[in-house]
Amino acid sequence: MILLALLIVPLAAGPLAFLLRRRHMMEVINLAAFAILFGMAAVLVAQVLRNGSVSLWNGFFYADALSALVVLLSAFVALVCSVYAVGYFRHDESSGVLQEAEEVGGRFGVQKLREYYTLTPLFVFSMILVALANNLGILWVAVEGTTLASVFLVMFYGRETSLEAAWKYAIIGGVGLSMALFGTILTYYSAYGALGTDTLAGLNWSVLAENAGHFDQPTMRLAFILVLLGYGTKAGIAPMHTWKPDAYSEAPIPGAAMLATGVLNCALYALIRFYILSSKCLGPQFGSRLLILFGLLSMGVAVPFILVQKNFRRLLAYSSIDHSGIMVLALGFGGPLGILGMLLHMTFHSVTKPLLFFCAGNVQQHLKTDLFRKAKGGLIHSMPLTGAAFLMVTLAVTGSPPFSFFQSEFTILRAGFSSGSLVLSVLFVCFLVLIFSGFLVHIANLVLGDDPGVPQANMCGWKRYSVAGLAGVILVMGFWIPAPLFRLIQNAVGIVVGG
Amino acid sequence: MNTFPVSAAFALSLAAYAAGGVASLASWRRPSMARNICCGAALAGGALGGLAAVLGILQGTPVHWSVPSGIPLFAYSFSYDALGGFFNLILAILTIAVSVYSFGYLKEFEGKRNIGFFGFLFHLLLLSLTIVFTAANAFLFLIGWEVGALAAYGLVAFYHEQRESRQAGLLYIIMAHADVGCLLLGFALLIQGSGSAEFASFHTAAAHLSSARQSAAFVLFFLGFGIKAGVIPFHIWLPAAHPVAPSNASALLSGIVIKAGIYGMTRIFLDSLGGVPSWAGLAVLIVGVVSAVLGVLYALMEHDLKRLLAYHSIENIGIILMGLGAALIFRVAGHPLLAGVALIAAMFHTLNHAIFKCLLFLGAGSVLHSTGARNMEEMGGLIRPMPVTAFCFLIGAVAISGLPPLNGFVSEWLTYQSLLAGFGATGGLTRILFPLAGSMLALTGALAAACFVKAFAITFLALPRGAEASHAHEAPRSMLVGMGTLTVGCVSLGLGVTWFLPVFNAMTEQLLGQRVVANLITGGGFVLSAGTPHSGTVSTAIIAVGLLTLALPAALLVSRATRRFGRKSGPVWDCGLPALSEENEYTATGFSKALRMIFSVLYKPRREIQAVFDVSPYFPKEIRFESEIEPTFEKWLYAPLQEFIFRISSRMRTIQAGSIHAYLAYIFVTLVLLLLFGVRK
Amino acid sequence: MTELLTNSGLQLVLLLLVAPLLSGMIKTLKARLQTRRGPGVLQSYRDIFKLLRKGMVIPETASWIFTVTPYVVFGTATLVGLMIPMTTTHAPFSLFGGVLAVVYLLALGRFFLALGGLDTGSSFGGLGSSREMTISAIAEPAMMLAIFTVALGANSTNLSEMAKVAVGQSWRFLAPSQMLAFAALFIVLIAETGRIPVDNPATHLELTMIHEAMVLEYSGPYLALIEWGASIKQLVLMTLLVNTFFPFGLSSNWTAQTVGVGLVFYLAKLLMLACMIVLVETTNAKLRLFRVPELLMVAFILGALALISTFLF
Amino acid sequence: MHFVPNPELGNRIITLMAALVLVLQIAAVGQRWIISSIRIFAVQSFLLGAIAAVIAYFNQASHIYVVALLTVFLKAGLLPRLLERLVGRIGIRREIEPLINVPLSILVTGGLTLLGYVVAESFYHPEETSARAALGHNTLAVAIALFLIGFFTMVNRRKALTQVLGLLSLENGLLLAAISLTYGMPLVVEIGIFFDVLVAVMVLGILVFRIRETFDSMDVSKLRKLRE
Repeated sequence: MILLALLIVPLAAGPLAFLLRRRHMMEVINLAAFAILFGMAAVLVAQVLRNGSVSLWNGFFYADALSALVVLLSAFVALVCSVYAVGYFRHDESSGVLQEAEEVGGRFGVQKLREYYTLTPLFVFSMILVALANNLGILWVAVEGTTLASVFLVMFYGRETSLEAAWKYAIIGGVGLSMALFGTILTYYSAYGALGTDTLAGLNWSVLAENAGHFDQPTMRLAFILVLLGYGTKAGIAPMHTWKPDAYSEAPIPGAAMLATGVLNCALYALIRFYILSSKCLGPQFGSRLLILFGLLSMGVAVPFILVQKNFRRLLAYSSIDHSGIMVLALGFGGPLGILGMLLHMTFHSVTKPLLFFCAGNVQQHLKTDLFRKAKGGLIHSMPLTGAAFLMVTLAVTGSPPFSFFQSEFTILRAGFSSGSLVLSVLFVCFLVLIFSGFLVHIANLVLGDDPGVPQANMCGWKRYSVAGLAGVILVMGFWIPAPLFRLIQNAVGIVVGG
Repeated sequence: MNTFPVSAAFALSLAAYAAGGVASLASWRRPSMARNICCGAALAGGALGGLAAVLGILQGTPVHWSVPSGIPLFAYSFSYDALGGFFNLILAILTIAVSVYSFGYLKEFEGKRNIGFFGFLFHLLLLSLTIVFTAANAFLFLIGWEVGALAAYGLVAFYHEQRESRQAGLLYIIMAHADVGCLLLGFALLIQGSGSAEFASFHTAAAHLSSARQSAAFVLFFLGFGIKAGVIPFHIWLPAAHPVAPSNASALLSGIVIKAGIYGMTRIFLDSLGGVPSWAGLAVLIVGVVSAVLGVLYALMEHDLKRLLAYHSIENIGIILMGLGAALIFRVAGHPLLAGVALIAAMFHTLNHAIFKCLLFLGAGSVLHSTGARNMEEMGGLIRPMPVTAFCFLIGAVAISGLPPLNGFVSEWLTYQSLLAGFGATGGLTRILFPLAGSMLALTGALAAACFVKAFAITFLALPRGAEASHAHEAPRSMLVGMGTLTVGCVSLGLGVTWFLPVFNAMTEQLLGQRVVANLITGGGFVLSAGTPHSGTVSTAIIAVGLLTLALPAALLVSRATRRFGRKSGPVWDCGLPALSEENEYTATGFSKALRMIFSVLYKPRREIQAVFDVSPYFPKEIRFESEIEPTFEKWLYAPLQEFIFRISSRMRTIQAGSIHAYLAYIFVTLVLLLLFGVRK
Repeated sequence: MTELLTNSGLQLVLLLLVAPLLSGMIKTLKARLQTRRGPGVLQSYRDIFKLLRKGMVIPETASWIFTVTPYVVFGTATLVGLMIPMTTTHAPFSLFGGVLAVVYLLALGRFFLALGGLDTGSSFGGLGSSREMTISAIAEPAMMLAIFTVALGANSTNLSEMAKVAVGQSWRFLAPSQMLAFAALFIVLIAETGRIPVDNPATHLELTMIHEAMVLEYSGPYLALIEWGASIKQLVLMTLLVNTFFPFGLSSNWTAQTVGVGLVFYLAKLLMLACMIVLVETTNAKLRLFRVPELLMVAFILGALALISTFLF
Repeated sequence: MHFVPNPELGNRIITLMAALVLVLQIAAVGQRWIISSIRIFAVQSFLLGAIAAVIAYFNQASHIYVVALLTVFLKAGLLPRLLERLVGRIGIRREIEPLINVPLSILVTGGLTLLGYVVAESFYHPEETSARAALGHNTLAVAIALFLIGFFTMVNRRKALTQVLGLLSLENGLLLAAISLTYGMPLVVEIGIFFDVLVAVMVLGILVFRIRETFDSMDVSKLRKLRE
């Protein structure tokens, strides 16, 4: 029942917001929906912890620890972003950016706020659906749904660059998802011989996972390659990452934050599901090698762009590429440690990344630019809270202790060593160090420095509290992970490794 | 004998640091309150930490605690043993002195800078150092390590409005992160062997490591800790970072933070790793020699007082490494007694350097506080307005130059002795390296003396060279007390070394399985010996007494003579020209000119003289002289590396050229390649 | 204890008396060799005595460092003298400081002397200090290497121990390592005592002087102390040379007779060494300052060769 | 009465039609007129619908009829109509020169077809001599080739609209694979996929229109403001 409720709440909230006239009401609807969603996600976690898995409609919807984790993270991200969005769009409205966007948008531009508050719940709905769908085809449909909903978010401001970004996003995403679909079809085909059913259940993951040992191996190999490329495109793994910087730098900040965390989680979730099938069918070696290759490639590709970067919002995108690379690498290293590292990393990433976006958004809204050159540094003088949070979250996101990424990266490194990939682990650490250096140099020069004489930022409470609150959560996460959450993660690890 | 409340004192000191950090941050709007909280809590924490260290060392047996952490993967386990206790002792001494000093020093921050945040960083640094010295778990160790680095970064970049500080801070944190990277890899290697992150489990795991892995672990840890300690060629951050921090922070940075690297090496190489490869000790020794000699040579060319001190930190780290390297070699060669002496030399020098370097930085801080200048060429004559500071600085200068009877001499003496012993204790050509290292130590000592003659004389003696220097005033009393404490430390550790040495008994027993201090003390407890009865002895106490007794009759003689024949004051002879002015004085540049010429192969000095002529080419109106030395490592190692990385980066950046066709083509090519890969059976 | 006191007392007297004598002797010998009459052997005593009876002029710009320096210079030189075996192998303070302490105590004296030179603000003082610290710095490694060669042979840095070992094997000085070490130390001795070809003790010409430039502002009793200290330092270094390499006449038991015999031998050895120094001084011209490092480099190489030859022979 | 379908015959028909689809795809690569491209796509989709129907008929898999109907209705009817209207509105009819010229493109296409067969070869189980395996083998090769050629079109063509067409024909490849390999996916999935494709085309259509309005051009190779 909870599964249905989880889906209905966002699905209902979208159209409801569409019907409303006043900005205030739309905000309330969104906030309420996501608060409820988060609460229900917690309930789902509790149920999953108690029962192992929850399913509905004859296994059409299915939630085990892995999906519960993704649901929880998606709900968390949605909630946090919706809180921030209130402040963000009010600022946009008062500074006239929204009106401008509406003019540019021409006849397709409905009232912009409504567009956002309607599409976001649908976006979230697809994310939740990704995690809850048992059927791999439905999973694909849901991932495609996230893309479609988010294309509008990317072209939200209607600028030339937004269109460009949206086009690239849509086309590359479309190609990627076609590959994923091809992979899904081939998976179905490879299972066909073993299962021999034409029924709906033939694509259900829970069924497939049980029989994966008997799948046709060559088909599965090809299927995994296609799925890896397909969902890898969605996750922004190099060399399919190219849409990311454009999309992230054009979407409104809350949307970009959800893209960078929620969608990434969904894509990786899908990848994990297929990875399980592939390693059961082909043994872990085949998938691992590819995953390690792509993981390291992503990190390596992110490095030069992080070292030399003019635009702080694009910087965030490259950081996201780096992180998806890390997670894919962790999956590739495999073993209980690698998976644990990956899921921990996913959790921390979902908690940490939004703050990075919020800080960047505050800076951009205040200075009306996203270029380092124009920002001139010395941010700490005009916006102390954002500046401090920006610096802190930069450290967090680059894996500095005591922040929690250090735990996951340490675990991943251990996994790398125990999987015997010594040289690759060294490379991993080198990339981490380089990325840290590049990132910190940029942000430190942005935040610190002499007072450039910019007027004090006047931030409303929504923005301020979401930044401060999230910063608090991140700080606490460095020292304390709630026991149920960790248990959930461990159960999920169990599913991936042994289940 | 578990009766000492070590854990209580230790926990309280941690709590004091933590509370002090949070409280000063919380009170940042009220500067004077923040200042009192910051300094008071640090003083309390330092005192408690010192108590814990003394009790811990007295107790002798290690104490373990394990605190469950909020992170299920890791445990916070602490172990208070002799080695950690000793470093905590150093930390406590410095903390006490620096926090007393800061009462006065931070006063000028009021209304200008955020004292609350300074206090937060300061306490964070102290807290993390304490954790590093007591962590018994790789994870906790790394957290403490990196948090310390972040706090230090905050302190280095504290004057972030200045570009220099920002750049130095970034250089520092990048290097610090690189060292964390090395440590991560090193620990991962050990953890993989042992299956646990506890230090205790490394003992057995290290024994089973293959020799290649053992070597890899050694290299990784040596890199990691070496960067932290600032050994050459990983030193470039140190002279950039330490000078730009507020002086009380610089004192801690040079005094104790870089010693964390020494701690780490000692802990890992002697304790955890058990057996290091046989060449490891030699590598440490050679790196030590290079660091010592080059460090002091670069220091000589420096005219910025704090940068000069920073370079001396590199030199002294080198000296410490000589002792440590010798200890490693002896240990592998099976001479625990000699290893003990060498270890004591290294550890004692660590303590001594901490004390006098902290003292010197505090002295430089007082000068900076009073004159606002860091360039020695603008100082001069400060001994008159600032007599106490000058005296303390002089003591520090004598101590760091390794001159008897102060503490620097004692530890250098012990280092010499262990190096000499190496000649007899090792075979082959390596034995030649020991006396050669000894002679390089002599060179280092003599150059250090030259450098501190320059530093002290140009800063404090003769006539003021600038307006700031002539309006200088003595530092407030609390700052003097802070420096005074350390001055007393320099003297008493020098004279009372034989009473202090038993502190090392527990440490050598723990690390080398043997108590060696009894062999080091003869002659009724006054005389320090080098371990064997005939090897060599020295008594700083007697030297001090002897100096006084011999100078006394001379003083009587002179005073009688002056009473009879008069004593008057007159102008300095200046070749008959009227009135000596500050322009006639020897400058720091001039002082080091001879050495610059002699070591020009190394410095590759560049100089430029521009003369402005008015009427006749024989009477220049103005001469501008510029001289700089080539920063070898920056130019030949780091700049090319950086350039390489950036060149590759800019080349790679063209992949994101904005063309969607290119983007699609990447995917297409990948797809085709992978399809071919997938088809292959 | 009483032996310690008498021994130190005796040695102290010896130091204070012989040092100026040796300086005077070198001056006279040098003059004779250059076919000048020169001052008498006792001239150094007269100088010191005269200076002690002069009034003092203290530069206006000087601080207390200027005042302390003469005592430190004098004190360290004398204290070092007590650590070195002179007439017997028993140096009174041998237990309290070996050869390392000797080197470093002398360095302490030099440290303060250099400070004293800079304290007045006069360019001469700075010039002298700079040169003095430079030359001593590059002389130090050579000196240490040479000393180590001896110390390693004796397995001790304790000077009495070293002398005892040397006495035990009288002809050891013929070993190549000892010869090389001696040569190295001899060069260092020239440099450390400010002799031609490194420094010219007889000149006040700004281009050439080192030691004299530092003490230019000192006068009266202070100058006396400094000069006296310098001559004691010279004596100490020469003693170090003669007694560690040529231990003839040194006895390992301490009686009136052995002291007497030792004294005779000791003075004779000193005289010979003085002759060598004089010979070097008269046959060489002073080197340019930047040639000095080359000379000291030679010393360093000699020291290193000495060390290596302990292996070979 | 029962007409027993002969699977052998069915396979022949399907293979033939699949080959036709492939030929059309290659023809589309050489095509310069946008309208013709759209029409080729429509015909191709219609053929696919026919293949689906044939499969449904010969294998008595009734749910594939739905797929066939949907294909014909959506891909051969609705989508081309929508696209044509779009072309009419933005008034651009002719494709500009592709990045790789036509002869070379066709050569590449041939290579890709070969690749499709190579890949499909790996699935071929000689021991499994059933007709179905052989069918799978053949049509899979065509499907992969379709997919790759569609992809190649997207890489090669400059116009926004032709990229959309490329994407659509690429998806036709998927459809072919789905219906011929596994006789279609489960129906819910199938419907979901169709729905998604429809929405995707609408979204892309909006984008194409907006790009045309904003940039006065449909040449996406000019969209190069966002870089690095």
